[in-house]
Amino acid sequence: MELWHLMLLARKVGERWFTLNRQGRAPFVISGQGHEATQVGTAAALTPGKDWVMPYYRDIGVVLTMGMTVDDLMLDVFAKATNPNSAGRQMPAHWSSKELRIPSQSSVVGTQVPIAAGLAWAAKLRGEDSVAAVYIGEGGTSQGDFHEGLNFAAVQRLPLIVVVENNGYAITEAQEKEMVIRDVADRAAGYGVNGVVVDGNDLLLVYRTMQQAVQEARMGGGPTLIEAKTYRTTPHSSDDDDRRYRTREELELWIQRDPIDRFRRNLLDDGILSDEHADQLSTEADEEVRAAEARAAAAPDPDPATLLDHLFGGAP
Amino acid sequence: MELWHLMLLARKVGERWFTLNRQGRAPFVISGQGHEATQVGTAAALTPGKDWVMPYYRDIGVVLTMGMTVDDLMLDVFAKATNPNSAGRQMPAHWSSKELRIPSQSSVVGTQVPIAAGLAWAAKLRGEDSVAAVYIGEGGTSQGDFHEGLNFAAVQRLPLIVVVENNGYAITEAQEKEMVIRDVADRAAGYGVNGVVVDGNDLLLVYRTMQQAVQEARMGGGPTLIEAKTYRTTPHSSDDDDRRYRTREELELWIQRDPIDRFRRNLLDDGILSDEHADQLSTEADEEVRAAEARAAAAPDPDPATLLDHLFGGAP
Amino acid sequence: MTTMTVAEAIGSALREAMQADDRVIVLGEDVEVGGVFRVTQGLLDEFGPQRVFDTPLAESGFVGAGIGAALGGLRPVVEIQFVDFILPAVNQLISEAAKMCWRSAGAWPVPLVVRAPYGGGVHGGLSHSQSLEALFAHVPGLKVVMPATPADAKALLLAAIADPDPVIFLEHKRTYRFIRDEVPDDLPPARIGEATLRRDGDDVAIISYGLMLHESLAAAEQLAEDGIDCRVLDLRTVAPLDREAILDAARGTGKVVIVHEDHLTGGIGGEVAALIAEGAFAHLDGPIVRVAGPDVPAMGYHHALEEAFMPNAARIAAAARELAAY
Amino acid sequence: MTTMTVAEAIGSALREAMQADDRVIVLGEDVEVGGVFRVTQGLLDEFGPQRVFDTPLAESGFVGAGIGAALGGLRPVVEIQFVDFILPAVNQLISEAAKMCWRSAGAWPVPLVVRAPYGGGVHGGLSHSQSLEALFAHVPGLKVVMPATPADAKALLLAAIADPDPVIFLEHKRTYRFIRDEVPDDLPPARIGEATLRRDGDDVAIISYGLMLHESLAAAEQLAEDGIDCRVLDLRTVAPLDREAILDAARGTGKVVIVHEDHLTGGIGGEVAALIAEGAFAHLDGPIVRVAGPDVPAMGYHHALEEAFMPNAARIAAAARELAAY
Ligand SMILES: Cc1ncc(C[n+]2csc(CCOP(=O)(O)OP(=O)(O)O)c2C)c(N)n1
Ligand SMILES: Cc1ncc(C[n+]2csc(CCOP(=O)(O)OP(=O)(O)O)c2C)c(N)n1
Ligand SMILES: [Mg+2]
Ligand SMILES: [Mg+2]
Repeated sequence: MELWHLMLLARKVGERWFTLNRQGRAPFVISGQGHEATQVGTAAALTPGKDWVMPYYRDIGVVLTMGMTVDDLMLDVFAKATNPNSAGRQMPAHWSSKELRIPSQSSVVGTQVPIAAGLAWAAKLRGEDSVAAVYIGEGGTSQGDFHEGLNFAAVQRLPLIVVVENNGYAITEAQEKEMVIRDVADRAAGYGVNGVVVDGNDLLLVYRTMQQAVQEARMGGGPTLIEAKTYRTTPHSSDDDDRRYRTREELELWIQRDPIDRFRRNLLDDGILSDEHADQLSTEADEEVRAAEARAAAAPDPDPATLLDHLFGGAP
Repeated sequence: MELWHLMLLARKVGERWFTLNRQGRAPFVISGQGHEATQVGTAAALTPGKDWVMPYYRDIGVVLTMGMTVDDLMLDVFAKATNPNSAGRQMPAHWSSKELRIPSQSSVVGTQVPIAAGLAWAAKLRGEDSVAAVYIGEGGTSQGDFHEGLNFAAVQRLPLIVVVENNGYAITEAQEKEMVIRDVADRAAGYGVNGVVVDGNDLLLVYRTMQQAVQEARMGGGPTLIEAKTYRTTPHSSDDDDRRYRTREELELWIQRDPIDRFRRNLLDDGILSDEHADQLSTEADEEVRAAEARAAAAPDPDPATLLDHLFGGAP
Repeated sequence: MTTMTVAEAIGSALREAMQADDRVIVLGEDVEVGGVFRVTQGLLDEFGPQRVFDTPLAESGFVGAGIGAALGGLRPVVEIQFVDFILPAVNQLISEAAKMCWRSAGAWPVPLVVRAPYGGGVHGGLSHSQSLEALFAHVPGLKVVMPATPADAKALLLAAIADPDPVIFLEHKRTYRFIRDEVPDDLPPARIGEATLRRDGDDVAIISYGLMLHESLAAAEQLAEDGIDCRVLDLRTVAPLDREAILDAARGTGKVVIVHEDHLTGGIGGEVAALIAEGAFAHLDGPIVRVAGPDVPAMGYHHALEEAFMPNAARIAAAARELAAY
Repeated sequence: MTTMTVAEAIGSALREAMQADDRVIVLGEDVEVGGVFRVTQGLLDEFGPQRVFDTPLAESGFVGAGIGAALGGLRPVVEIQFVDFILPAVNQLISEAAKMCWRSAGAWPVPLVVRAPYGGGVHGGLSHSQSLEALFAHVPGLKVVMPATPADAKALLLAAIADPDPVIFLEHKRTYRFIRDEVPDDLPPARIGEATLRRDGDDVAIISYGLMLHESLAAAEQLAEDGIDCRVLDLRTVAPLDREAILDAARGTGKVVIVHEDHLTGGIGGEVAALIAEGAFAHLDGPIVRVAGPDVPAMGYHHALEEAFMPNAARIAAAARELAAY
């Protein structure tokens, strides 16, 4: 139930971001519509503030589940001074939170994997039983850093979980242009790491798979690679036009498999949710997003006089 | 027979290089004693001047088989102006030959794999049925460039053969510090590439395995990764002391498996070679190396006035 | 004579080079459908999937493959989606492309072109706004070209593709559609390493390149109204620098302002200032002034932070005015 | 007071830092047995395999892991076997380590030290001789330290480990055993970013760092015999530069020679010259002269090619003598 609500919120935030972009109120947006089950399901198996998380730019669902608020997200899309991620310095969806143990994310695809291995290793050395989870697209696994980071973690048997959100495209490039193999999870064996493929639109399956990987990692079992097959039902970002490279039929097919509708049907079938309640939650979510938006719009913009601040950290 | 002779020559050159270093006549040497069957066996399946070759610093046996002369190698160790590899600009064993289609090699481990993929791709586009062969140690497969280069070749189905000379160590680091898996060849599956493990001290097996990979590549079958298990019976280079990290017993064990002795026994058993003939060839090889050395020692040193030359290529 | 944007000029150079020489191939992320900036649009249709193709998301891998293809007899033009993402490929460029010719004593030149959009003013934030020319201009064996106008973009890209050596070809994102100008149909060939005077004047020399050339020209225009005559030099190539043209500009005015968008410390401006301070010292009538971005990792995403970073005509004019009064 | 080589001083700093703070860990290729230069020898025995360990041959991977470990609360000291092999890790250093603090508005500083031997004169050829400081000194968010003496090597490495930000710590290979000097037992703490005057004089200022400081001092010695008094400034840190000390040296002499082993174009010398040409112009009595390696990819392996590359006391003295006579 709670997870369904998180998926719903993630969806509404992503949709609203795109609307704001079309309205000319946000110069750039990128989001995760279609990926919600993968994001919420994996993040729900982590412990906020204890486990390290390196979410990528699609992961609105991950950061909401870890504890960022809708307000944070609306401050982010407006690049407000008070947004927790970067105070308006980075594009939206470049996550960061000290309390939530989300180190600041860059746009550069790949670097995250070795960094996450380092986080896992610090946790291990310091005797914490935290894990580190890093998120990446299937295209991103072509980067050398994916190889080097996963191998490092394997050799050191680190508590690292690599979640590959496989949506079949890297911007305009279909998976066949990225790799010959069908399952990215096949790469795990080359490092002596366990690789698992899951239906990324099946919330509970994703959750259980992640939970097991986290458990193994906490017990010293080393890294796991989880490949979640999913689809983005939007263009890559507000700068993209996905009609250039994929058919509307394909898109339609995946909209049929929508993870939020699917879990809603499960909840209905199990009698946990009623149609009325679901609709009500959906309306409430809309309202929550719009209220957060209004507050965020009124928040202060970054002061250009602060541009030079924070080049370096505090005194040693 | 000829292959045995090439192995012998390679061995003698490597040994002589080390002697010259101890005598203070060569500031640095690195060579391939113990790897000869892998080097000669793979190179013998290539066509000199047609196939592209990217040999690494151990590959005295490869370059001899492709057609470099003992004179070239002795000029190289003395960094003479007339050495074909770099005219004294690079350390010894950083191969280069325009005629032999060996592009200039750097010390940097890993970069060779994408470059070799590019060579294979140029050959394919130009309609040549050449292949590209690239050589690397097992430690080198930890580099991101190994991952990116092999994946590139796989996606484009390029005629690339990656030969991994697995000698169990990356300088002082035993294979377990480099990777969890025992067979580097297991990495191939992650790219949809065929991976083969061979006994790298078995000359004919190496040769046949390479031949098949070359054949497949020429017929459009795409890349193959060949992992040859072998051992270096010297320190990593003249700057290394291998007693710091491996036992004399282990070394002794591998000396028992010496690829040159082993093939000599085969040839003796098959009546192709007699003990006398073998000894004679060995003496002749010694003499050849010493004669080349004498000629090389007398060759001109690089002229410091040429330091600025060749920063750029000729006129467009 | 055709009027084109910089983006169109680059597309047109690619098309002509590919028509003239079938060794020329184009590769990079998303280039088949035209790339993020539509610069390669239409090439796939015209030249086919053998010569125009998408690569996996792995810059070191496909730049390395470009080096190999160049060694193997092709003339690859590699597109990096944003120059910020060239960083994974720095090892291939510095350790291999730049050094290959020298270390083989001339046997293996590398005729590779790496194109990349750079610069800010487009809401790119940290990783879609950087200027990285100084990193490559410092590397012996690389040439670094940064055109400011459509005609130069076209002529210099053709020169880069014909060049036997690795060329980093940097295209300012703001100029792609913002700068539109005439390009002669019989464009004279350009020479890499040659600066050009965009405006003459005796009081102050403004030395610049890329987008900042246009801000410098606008500043010169403003200053002319106050009776300050600026000479404006467009470097066009930042490696190798056109030493003589730089020294001439300094000697002819005695006062120099150097302008770049890249942040100050370690930028191209330092090298240009040093050349002048050594080679034209006797002619100097005032300090050598640099106008550049501040020393932060990049401009911020929010437009207020972006504007606070970018040098502009007003800042350039203020610096030149002060110098003129020195 | 103990007499140490630079290599010993670095080993001693590592040991003391690890004793004082168990967050300090050491990793890199072959560090367990002591590394190629035996700098880390003994650390494994004293601190165990949790805190001293070998990494796979993958610089981007283990520098990235170092960044992660630093974010996770440790104080990693990463060894790069030769600075030439830092190039695969440039993306991690520039895109991540350097920018993390700024882009998170101060939330995520990265207390990482990357140690690497650099420089020539040891038959290293192209890939074991380079000086890459200029590449990193240009990057806002990185600090670059280049000690010349055992005492500085020790004090500055301790300061680098204590620093909240990423520090590239470059150790000249020739100084490892070649430079031996006294190191006080109660070594005063050093500050990153502070230059020091190694010799006073009024005629010419020689500004240098690393191995070249020793050549500069030797040149000053020779020139003193001819009555030319040189002031020798040791930068010690090339990012951030000690602007005031540089301007003071220029103001106090009016004549400046900048010396580095790295090749000329785009090197630290350009930035230093530019600072002076802007900030101390009125005090200058002659051109700003740079003595540096030539613009080739690196020194050659053959000793004749190596010598032809390396700046030395004779070349520095000649340049300073000519400048003194200007
Ligand atoms: C190193 C690097 N190269 C290129 C880019 C430009 N880019 C941003 S996202 C992207 C595609 C990523 O695809 P994938 O990893 O599959 O993730 P998805 O966006 O599909 O979720 C590219 C090429 C980048 N951000 N970083
Ligand atoms: C990028 C890079 N990092 C480090 C080195 C230093 N180095 C030279 S050889 C070597 C070990 C290579 O081991 P392996 O690949 O197994 O080959 P082997 O020498 O055992 O044949 C290392 C670390 C290098 N040359 N390049
Ligand atoms: Mg994808
Ligand atoms: Mg090995």
